[in-house]
Amino acid sequence: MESYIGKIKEISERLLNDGTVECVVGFRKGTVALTNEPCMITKASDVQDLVWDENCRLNLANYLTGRKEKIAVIAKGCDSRNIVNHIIENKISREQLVIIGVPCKGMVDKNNPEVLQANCATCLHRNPVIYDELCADLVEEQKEVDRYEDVRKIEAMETQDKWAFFEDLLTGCTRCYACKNACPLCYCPTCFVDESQPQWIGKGTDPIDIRTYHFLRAYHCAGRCTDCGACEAACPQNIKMRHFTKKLEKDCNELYGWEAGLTVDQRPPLDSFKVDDPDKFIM
Amino acid sequence: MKVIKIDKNIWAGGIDSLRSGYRLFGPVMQGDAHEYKELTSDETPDMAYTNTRLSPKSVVFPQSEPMFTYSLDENNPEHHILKDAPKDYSPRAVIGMRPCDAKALSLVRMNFDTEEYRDPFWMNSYDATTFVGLACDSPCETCFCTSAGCGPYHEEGFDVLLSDCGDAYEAKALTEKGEKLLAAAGWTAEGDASVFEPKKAEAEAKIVCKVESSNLRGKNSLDLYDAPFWKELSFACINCGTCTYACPTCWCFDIQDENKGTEGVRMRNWDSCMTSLFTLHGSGHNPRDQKHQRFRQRFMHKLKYFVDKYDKGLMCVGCGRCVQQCPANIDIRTICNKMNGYEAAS
Amino acid sequence: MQNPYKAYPVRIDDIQVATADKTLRTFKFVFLNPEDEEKFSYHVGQFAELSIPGQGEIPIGIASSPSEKGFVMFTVFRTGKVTSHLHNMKVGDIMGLRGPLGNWYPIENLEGKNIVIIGAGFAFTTLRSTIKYLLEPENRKRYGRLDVIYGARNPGMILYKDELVEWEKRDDINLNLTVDGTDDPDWKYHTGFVPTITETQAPQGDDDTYAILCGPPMMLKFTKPVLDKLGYQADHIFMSLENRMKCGIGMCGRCNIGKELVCKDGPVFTLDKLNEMPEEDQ
Amino acid sequence: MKNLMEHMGVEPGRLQFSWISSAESTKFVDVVTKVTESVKALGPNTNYVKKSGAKG
Repeated sequence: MESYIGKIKEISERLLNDGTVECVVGFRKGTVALTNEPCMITKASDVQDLVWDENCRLNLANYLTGRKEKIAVIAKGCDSRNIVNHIIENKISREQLVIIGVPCKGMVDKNNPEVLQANCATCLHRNPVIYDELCADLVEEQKEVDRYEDVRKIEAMETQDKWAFFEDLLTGCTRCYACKNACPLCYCPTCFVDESQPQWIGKGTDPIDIRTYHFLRAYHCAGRCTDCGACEAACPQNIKMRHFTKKLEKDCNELYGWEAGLTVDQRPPLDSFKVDDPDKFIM
Repeated sequence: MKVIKIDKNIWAGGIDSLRSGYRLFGPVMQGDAHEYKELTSDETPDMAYTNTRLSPKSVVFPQSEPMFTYSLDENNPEHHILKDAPKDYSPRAVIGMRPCDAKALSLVRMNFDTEEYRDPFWMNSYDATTFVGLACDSPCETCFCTSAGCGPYHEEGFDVLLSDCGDAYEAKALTEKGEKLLAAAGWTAEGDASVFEPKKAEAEAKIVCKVESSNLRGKNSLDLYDAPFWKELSFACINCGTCTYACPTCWCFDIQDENKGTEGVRMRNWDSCMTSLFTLHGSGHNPRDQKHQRFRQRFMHKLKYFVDKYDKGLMCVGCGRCVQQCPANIDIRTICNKMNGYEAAS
Repeated sequence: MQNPYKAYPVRIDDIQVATADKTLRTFKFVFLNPEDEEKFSYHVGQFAELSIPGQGEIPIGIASSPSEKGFVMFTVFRTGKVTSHLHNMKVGDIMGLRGPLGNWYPIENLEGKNIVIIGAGFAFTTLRSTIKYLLEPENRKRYGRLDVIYGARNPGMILYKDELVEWEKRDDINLNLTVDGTDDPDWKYHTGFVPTITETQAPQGDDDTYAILCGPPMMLKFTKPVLDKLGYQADHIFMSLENRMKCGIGMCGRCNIGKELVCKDGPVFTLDKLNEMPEEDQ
Repeated sequence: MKNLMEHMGVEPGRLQFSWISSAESTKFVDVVTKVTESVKALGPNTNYVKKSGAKG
């Protein structure tokens, strides 16, 4: 994917020079191995700073929330899906954006550059779903990947084993909130964890509070999560919190035939009602 | 100052001897990384660790800690009156701590031990602890301790400093507390004090990453505060608490009451200047409502306010944890250099 | 040394609704252990943490004067979790009081000087404490002219009305009350914002005249240039600030402005000092 | 909601949903009885309960 960067710079420079946009949101070279830093370029002469490689894990849609100016944004498949979410949820308007699409071949695992990041390995939408410019030819989408293998493994467990699995999963969580802050879906002005009237959740490190935080946050992402993996990429403790969101993603897919962020023309399932919505969970 | 040689074949035995007199804490493998924790009776500290994700500050300053208990039951004659939470301040020891983390605690101590007030929770834990350091012979690439008033053989804050000499440790007892611990472990063989200097020089030479901070003291705080770079530098920051929780010199905390039925605990929990709730007024006004304001606060505090307030250098020991763990690659080294080099337009 | 986080147990002795809209109540607390009152010896302008086990703590300026014995008084605006709970508590309920905290208006250094007290809104509490103290016969004679300018949104929001009426009758205090606006035909005082009234009513600044200010950020911001115009020197102006606080003793780290901690190095700063501190909000 | 709760190890039956109109009094009684019985059968919740405050 390193070869994309020439084209990305060329497009960015043109957009800045002709005044189409005021800034370009992309990545610049990081100061430590296997990391790049999201950046905003406002001068055409600075486009040289832009980079693109397998370490652009964060989701750049997260940096668009509520912005007012005209922006060019570099978007891999998942970023573009979150941009679609943002447009549906009125966090940014389509007219403000020039989307520079990146046909993505997957990010590498931040701890092991030999393998793809877990969500990338099973990604079905590597190509941007919405874009104005492309920095390369579209790539072939992966086929015959089993997206929900992990979910089914847990589904097959006994209740107590499930409980223990998640207990173990969350060990080490310090509630630094990197996962929710890296998540483009988590833009609420006041997160439920910060509410005091009522206070939904204790603020300490009790495992119950930690679990409540993670699963409630996951619910808030139901039908919206694109499995971009930014949460896991951001976690300093390497917690695999996608085990929560994947289950919801699978259910949304199976119950409503829904995948988040594919089109701006359809309302998400938790935001709409159909007479044939499944209701097996209602007794 | 006494130097004791500890043959590695008597190391584990010595640790076992310490268990009766001390609660032991040390680095052990937890999942995919080393972390400090209280050792169970069958655990020994893993001295081969490189660096822990979280610092051992939690030994004296746990992330969540009860301060008081109370009863809300009006039939209880002492209802709504704060009672001291049960605490264990019996002797404890941290085995295998890095010099940067020990220096960090001595910096943090200045916050908790002041002329006017003494924080009893932090101070009692600190006073109860014997700190046994392990000098750092193979630093990480993000380490910049030698630029932050510290170093791989820095002794500040330790009671004992160990240097790994292959099949033995040379242990330098730096305080009476340290001597007492060595004796309690049964380590008595006379050591060789001369190994420390050359090993120190060798280790320091390995730290190639340098950060410039010499100008910070002389800068005008308002100039730095108003410097034009804060918005740009903070762009990538997602305002999570990773850096503040990983940082050995971050001490901010929150106080919360947690009730269960009619019983409750007043707790204190680590807090982070990165969150907007940290400074939100009751009126809804927030002096640090925006990301770059919180970002600026963190770096100004570490690299300027602290420097001015105590004249003890930076509130950073160069451990590199924030650099390694930041999800958005915010790098204190870059920011420190930038602040250090900043000249306000006159 | 006393654990600085531990609150003295107190009993609520009196609760009065303080404003027409009932968003403020004035509480009088009595110490359960009489010796604690001794330990809680305070100066005008200090604050304390009202500590309600099960709810939390809130930093509130002390409204009673050190010269008033047997109780400590606070006027509290209902806004968050703790203050809402406090507003629902009854006389006789037990809670805690932690302090006194912070520095104070340095009136002991101002003997023989003229003092102008300027306040607005709920922040009048510590100023009430100051005025009450200054008006004690043994204190009043130690100071020169005493001017007070106090503004509220409307007549119903004025705190301590009965006392103000009494003070107005005296000739050793020049009391200027103002409201932002009112349709009350009986309102016989000023109408207008505090900075405007200050401009016309406050005495000229000179070496012997000091101003003490406490109020919302906007009022402070716009009163500063007025005092400057009237000739007040920056080191003759004392301002009491507020910030979110938890510990109240300079340890928890959130209330700083630059290297100063509002809870411990403040809340009272001279304008001189404030000018050296960053203006947060930018 | 129910699915993820059960997925993370909360026993099936601890969280139940129903839709009852204000006119459906018999259904209400029916559902309440059923829920009560099934929850009694599960016994007290032991997993999703805070054990205590953090240790010092």
